[in-house]
Amino acid sequence: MNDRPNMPLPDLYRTMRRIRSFEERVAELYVRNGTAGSMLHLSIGEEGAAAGVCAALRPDDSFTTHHRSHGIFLARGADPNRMMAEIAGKSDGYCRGKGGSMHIADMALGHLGANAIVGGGIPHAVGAGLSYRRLGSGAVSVAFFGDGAMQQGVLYESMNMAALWQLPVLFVCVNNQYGMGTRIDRAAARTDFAERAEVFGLAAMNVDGENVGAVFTAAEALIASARAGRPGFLCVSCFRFYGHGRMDKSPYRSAEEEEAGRRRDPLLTARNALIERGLATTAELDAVDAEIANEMDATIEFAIAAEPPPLSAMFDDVYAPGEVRPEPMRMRLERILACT
Amino acid sequence: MNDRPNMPLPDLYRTMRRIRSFEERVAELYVRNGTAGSMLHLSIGEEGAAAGVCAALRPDDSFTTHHRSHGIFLARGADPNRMMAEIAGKSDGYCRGKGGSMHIADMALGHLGANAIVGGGIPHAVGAGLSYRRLGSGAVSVAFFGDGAMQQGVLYESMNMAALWQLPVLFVCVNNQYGMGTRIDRAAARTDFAERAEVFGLAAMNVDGENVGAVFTAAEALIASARAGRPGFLCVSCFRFYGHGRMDKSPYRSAEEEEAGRRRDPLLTARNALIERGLATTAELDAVDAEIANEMDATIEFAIAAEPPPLSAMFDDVYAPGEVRPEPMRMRLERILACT
Amino acid sequence: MAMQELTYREALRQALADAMTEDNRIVVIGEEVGIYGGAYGVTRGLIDRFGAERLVDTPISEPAIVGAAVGAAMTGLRPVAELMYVDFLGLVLDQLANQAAKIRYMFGGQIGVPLVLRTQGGTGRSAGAQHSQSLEGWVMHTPGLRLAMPATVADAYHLLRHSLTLPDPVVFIEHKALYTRKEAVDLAVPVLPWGRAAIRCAGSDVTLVAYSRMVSVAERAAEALSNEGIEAEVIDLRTLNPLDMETVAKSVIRTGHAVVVSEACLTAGPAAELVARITEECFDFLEDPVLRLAAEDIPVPVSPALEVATIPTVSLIQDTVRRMLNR
Amino acid sequence: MAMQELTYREALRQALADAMTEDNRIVVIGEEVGIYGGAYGVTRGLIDRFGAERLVDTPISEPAIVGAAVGAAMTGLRPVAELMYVDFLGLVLDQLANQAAKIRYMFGGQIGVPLVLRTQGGTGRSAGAQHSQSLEGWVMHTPGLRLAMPATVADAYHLLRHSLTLPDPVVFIEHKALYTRKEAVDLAVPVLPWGRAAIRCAGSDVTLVAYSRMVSVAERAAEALSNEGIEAEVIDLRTLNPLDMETVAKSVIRTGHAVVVSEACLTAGPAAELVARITEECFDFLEDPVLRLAAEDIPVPVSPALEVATIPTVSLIQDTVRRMLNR
Ligand SMILES: Cc1ncc(C[n+]2csc(CCOP(=O)(O)OP(=O)(O)O)c2C)c(N)n1
Ligand SMILES: Cc1ncc(C[n+]2csc(CCOP(=O)(O)OP(=O)(O)O)c2C)c(N)n1
Ligand SMILES: [Mg+2]
Ligand SMILES: [Mg+2]
Repeated sequence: MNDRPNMPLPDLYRTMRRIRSFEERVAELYVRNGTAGSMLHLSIGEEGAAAGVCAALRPDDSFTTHHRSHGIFLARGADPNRMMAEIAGKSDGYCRGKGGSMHIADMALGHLGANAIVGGGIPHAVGAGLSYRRLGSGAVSVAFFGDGAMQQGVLYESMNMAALWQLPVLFVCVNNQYGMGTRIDRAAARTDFAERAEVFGLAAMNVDGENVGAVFTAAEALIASARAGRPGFLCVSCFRFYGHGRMDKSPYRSAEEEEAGRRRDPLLTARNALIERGLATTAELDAVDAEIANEMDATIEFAIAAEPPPLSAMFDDVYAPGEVRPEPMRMRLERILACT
Repeated sequence: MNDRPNMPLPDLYRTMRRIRSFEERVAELYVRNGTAGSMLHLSIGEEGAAAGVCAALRPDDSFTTHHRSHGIFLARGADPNRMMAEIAGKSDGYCRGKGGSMHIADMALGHLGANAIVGGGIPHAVGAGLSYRRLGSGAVSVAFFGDGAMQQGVLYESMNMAALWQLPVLFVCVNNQYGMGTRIDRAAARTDFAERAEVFGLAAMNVDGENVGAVFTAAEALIASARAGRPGFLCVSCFRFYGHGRMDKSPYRSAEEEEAGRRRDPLLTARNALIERGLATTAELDAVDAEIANEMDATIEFAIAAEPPPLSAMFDDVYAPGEVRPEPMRMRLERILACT
Repeated sequence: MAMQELTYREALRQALADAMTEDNRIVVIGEEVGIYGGAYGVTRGLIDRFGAERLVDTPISEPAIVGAAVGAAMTGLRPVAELMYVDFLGLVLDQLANQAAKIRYMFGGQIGVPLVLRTQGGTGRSAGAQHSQSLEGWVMHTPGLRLAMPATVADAYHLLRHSLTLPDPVVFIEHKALYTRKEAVDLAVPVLPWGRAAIRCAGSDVTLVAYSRMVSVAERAAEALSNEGIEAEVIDLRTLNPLDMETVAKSVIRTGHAVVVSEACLTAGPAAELVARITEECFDFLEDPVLRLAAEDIPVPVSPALEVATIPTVSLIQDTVRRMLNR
Repeated sequence: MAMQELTYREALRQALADAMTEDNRIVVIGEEVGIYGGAYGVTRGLIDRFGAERLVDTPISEPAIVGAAVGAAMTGLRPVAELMYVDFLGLVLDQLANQAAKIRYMFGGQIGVPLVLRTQGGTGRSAGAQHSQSLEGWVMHTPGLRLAMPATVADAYHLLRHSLTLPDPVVFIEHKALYTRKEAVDLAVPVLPWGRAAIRCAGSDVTLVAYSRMVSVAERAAEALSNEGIEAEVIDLRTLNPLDMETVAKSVIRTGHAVVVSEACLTAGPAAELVARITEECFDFLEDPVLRLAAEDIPVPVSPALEVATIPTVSLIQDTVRRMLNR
């Protein structure tokens, strides 16, 4: 564990626990609710990346994320009730139930949106960086994505632009070793991803995501650099503890590999470090865990009790309020049939 | 000049002269004919890249090219008459006048096609490499493209695939310093393009395109490597002597820059080397030049005299012969109006 | 071969396996098509039979996947490129529409691009706006691309087999909600030729024109209408390029009424083309304007309550036909 | 401001300049939009007035250009992304159709994406299959995208100005053959509102519905027809999303005959939508099926002799109308 004086390890632990606890409940939600979106990607094992990077952000910074991003948004301070409600497709969700797990967003917290297209949100962060530079806001934008997106062309176009224009942008690859069933070494001949960013002119680092302190420290340095006009790239290595989605039992990897991967547990590592350093006792941490468990239990009840959006919401938000709206099919048919 | 014993410098000179001479006629064709496609991109200044790489290919190798590719195809042995006719949109052209300058192709010579989409032909070469590997043909495929394509995402996807699958593919960037009015340093923060390929796992080199011998030598090595399963990347630095297209007078660059660029003349450099080394006399080279000038003059006459494709050709080749054809508009209207 | 019970998914797998056995130029290229067996399980097990050289797992690089398939198709292979969701078409349309579709034409007929782009689309899993679309309209509007959209298990097999023999690029769009559809089929029995529409249910009062999943929705509507004494003819287009207007027109001329049912968005989609063609060719026989039932012109929301309401339903078809016929 | 002679190109430039002067959130992002002045010269000189921070020359990275414009639009700028040719749409449709078009909806109305994607299309320069297309159909089929296609110099100005005030993404497609079109215009005079079609020429025998360059082709056909005693009404749609069916239907109900003229390929294109809507809304008034004159369903060949034959001409319109009206 890194010993930077400003490293808030207890807070980082709490954040990571919240993520883990939330994600465990998401799996449960699906079983109990049945109505949630089918596309649920748990970020268990990746808490170090989410907590470490988000702790280094300023409130006015913004970010885009990929499909596996509950953890990142929670680390940013999301309300887990509204998140769970969104995942369940309910009206009280962040996106009124229209976006679901893969399209969650919140302008108030600078979450410019999760994305179900691998790589889709990356250039948006470049655009946000362009805005911040032009408007002189001093903010930084971060693009989070998975290792799978390392093979998407738009990443290289985006990194090139950010480097060329010296934008306040940080690219964060959450390298959980797998894109669905494909391990990184079956997706790329060379898997040192930082060097791919460096040759485009970015400040680039690889960091071990098991060590949330190291992630925080690296992110802090790269965000400062980005804020000063030298964009960065951070590859956080971690392990996807479970399958790609709900149905995936990961038959393409061995039990040994899974076990070894799950031993790289950022939560456990942080817990041990806190105790070893005398920053917390087991009992204190257990209390934190229990408190969070309670809070997260409540999110499911909240989401299940919440109302689905009314049918009328369907035609809202295609265009801005006041603009020409789509005509509902039934009305259209009514109109046509009335004439003939 | 490189001194490899197998380097056919006199042949390379002849090839380069043919390209230069042809391109000068293309400019003339437009003035005289008026009917040619409007999109004409001259490769004067880039002869070293075309001649050097193509001389290193085997007859069964194949390649795709970008929009500025007359030179490459000529270096491969194209019939300049059929090329000029194609550029003029005539029936005797390589593509029966339907493709024009930017879509010239010839399966007999392994030219899998020029492409008007920057980067568009690059993955085709990867696919060809996949075929050759699977069919065990021993052939190599080459993707030619400009420096502008260094900022197109599909290049990185393609290089990654070729490296991952160890395909017999060579990527050749004809780096003429400009994409339209944008010099490479306004398109990329770091312009050492070979390092961009290396981090994906390719054998990568930068070479000076003024020196056709050096290009040939580098291409030979990389093609041998690709044939053996290690794909390569070659960036040939040169200078686009004239504007991007016919109408472009290059106001975005200084007279000094142009002059300096044009001094990097692969043709002149090769000529001097031939004379210096006693491989040819001035008179001999003048004779070569004159012979080629005559041949190229004839291409214009050929292209102007050639017939445009018949109107009926319009509906051919949308689908294979024997498949359902598009119904011409007039016939369709006739049919509909006949019923009512 | 005798009758067997197969799912749509199994029939597709069988088609690939049979075709790959007969033609060893066929290779499948795509994300997770090999070891994983396909995101929707279509290629499951094929890698064990045909090896990793013929079931090529790729990086997540859609443009390069389709582009490589184009190059491979030009040099002696017959690639099946898999696009995991049709929603990703926006990443590959350059390779598909500017390259694959135009190469034969631009090069004056020198060469074709015999590739099959397999993909799947449609709603039904509350997967949201970027994983639930029906984008066949973009393909249909692109000359040079054949387009097949099987609605039945038998067609899943036969249309895919036939696609793998065509000399030009074929976009083959499956429906995610049909994979578990089961039918008793005899794969040896020849079905209709490529490009021919099927009459799934005969009727004389109104013609329902549909394709892909909407065929079974239309069939159920026809059944319900039949109980009310309205006989609807259900036509399954099977391919959208070519379009079998002969079969459609013959039916509409007889019924005088037509309703087109499509899961794609209404505006400028496939249903518009069908309305236009039917009207052009059957105008004097039409007692009412051809009606379109299509997806609402909105993105697909995740909330299941809303998702189901975005596309045509059995009751919408029923109501529309009833109103149309003034019953 | 008084009357002035302007070209379409100059009007577009003026619109950008006026809008940029009033609203300094506007930035133009694209290939060669700055120093070069635009591949078709539209932005020429603007960099001298507004600087390189507002006329942002980009690398040749279309997906990232549009993607960056999306992100910029969400964070306080009002970007104008320039796509040099509409033919490159296949590279950016993911960013345009999956991102820009759906963000407001997916995020439950939290935020919009007020960007304008300027591009140009059409035939006329024998530029071949990858540089001559009319791909507005793909855009029109995408809910969430507004779509404007100016046919006149005045509209080039006013529609672009208006596009730059809209809260949602607008695709703005110019026509390469119109840049040199010259008109005397008074830019201060208000034109029709956004979304309203214009009647370019009144007539009672037949309605010609067109947009972009086909408007002037239709106008010339109307003039020629008038000499034969046939009075054609020419409607210029101006925007394809929204579509002003009110104006169109009113005319068709009066004339009883409609012909749609479009430079896009026939099948599943914009003309199909218009035929469908007109038929749906005017069925009882139609004496003939609505006819479509559109581009052939083929790639655009380079040879000039063939290129001109791929799209509707004045004489094709004339012949069709004559036949339709039995004259
Ligand atoms: C453009 C695109 N291609 C494919 C998919 C299907 N898909 C969804 S997630 C995924 C794997 C992504 O891997 P990675 O980027 O490493 O993220 P992870 O799932 O590991 O978090 C794939 C292939 C998609 N959503 N978008
Ligand atoms: C995808 C795409 N974007 C933009 C263009 C327009 N365009 C044609 S050539 C060109 C410059 C290409 O530069 P480079 O790759 O260096 O080739 P060069 O012209 O220098 O040979 C551009 C921007 C295009 N044809 N395709
Ligand atoms: Mg991953
Ligand atoms: Mg260049």
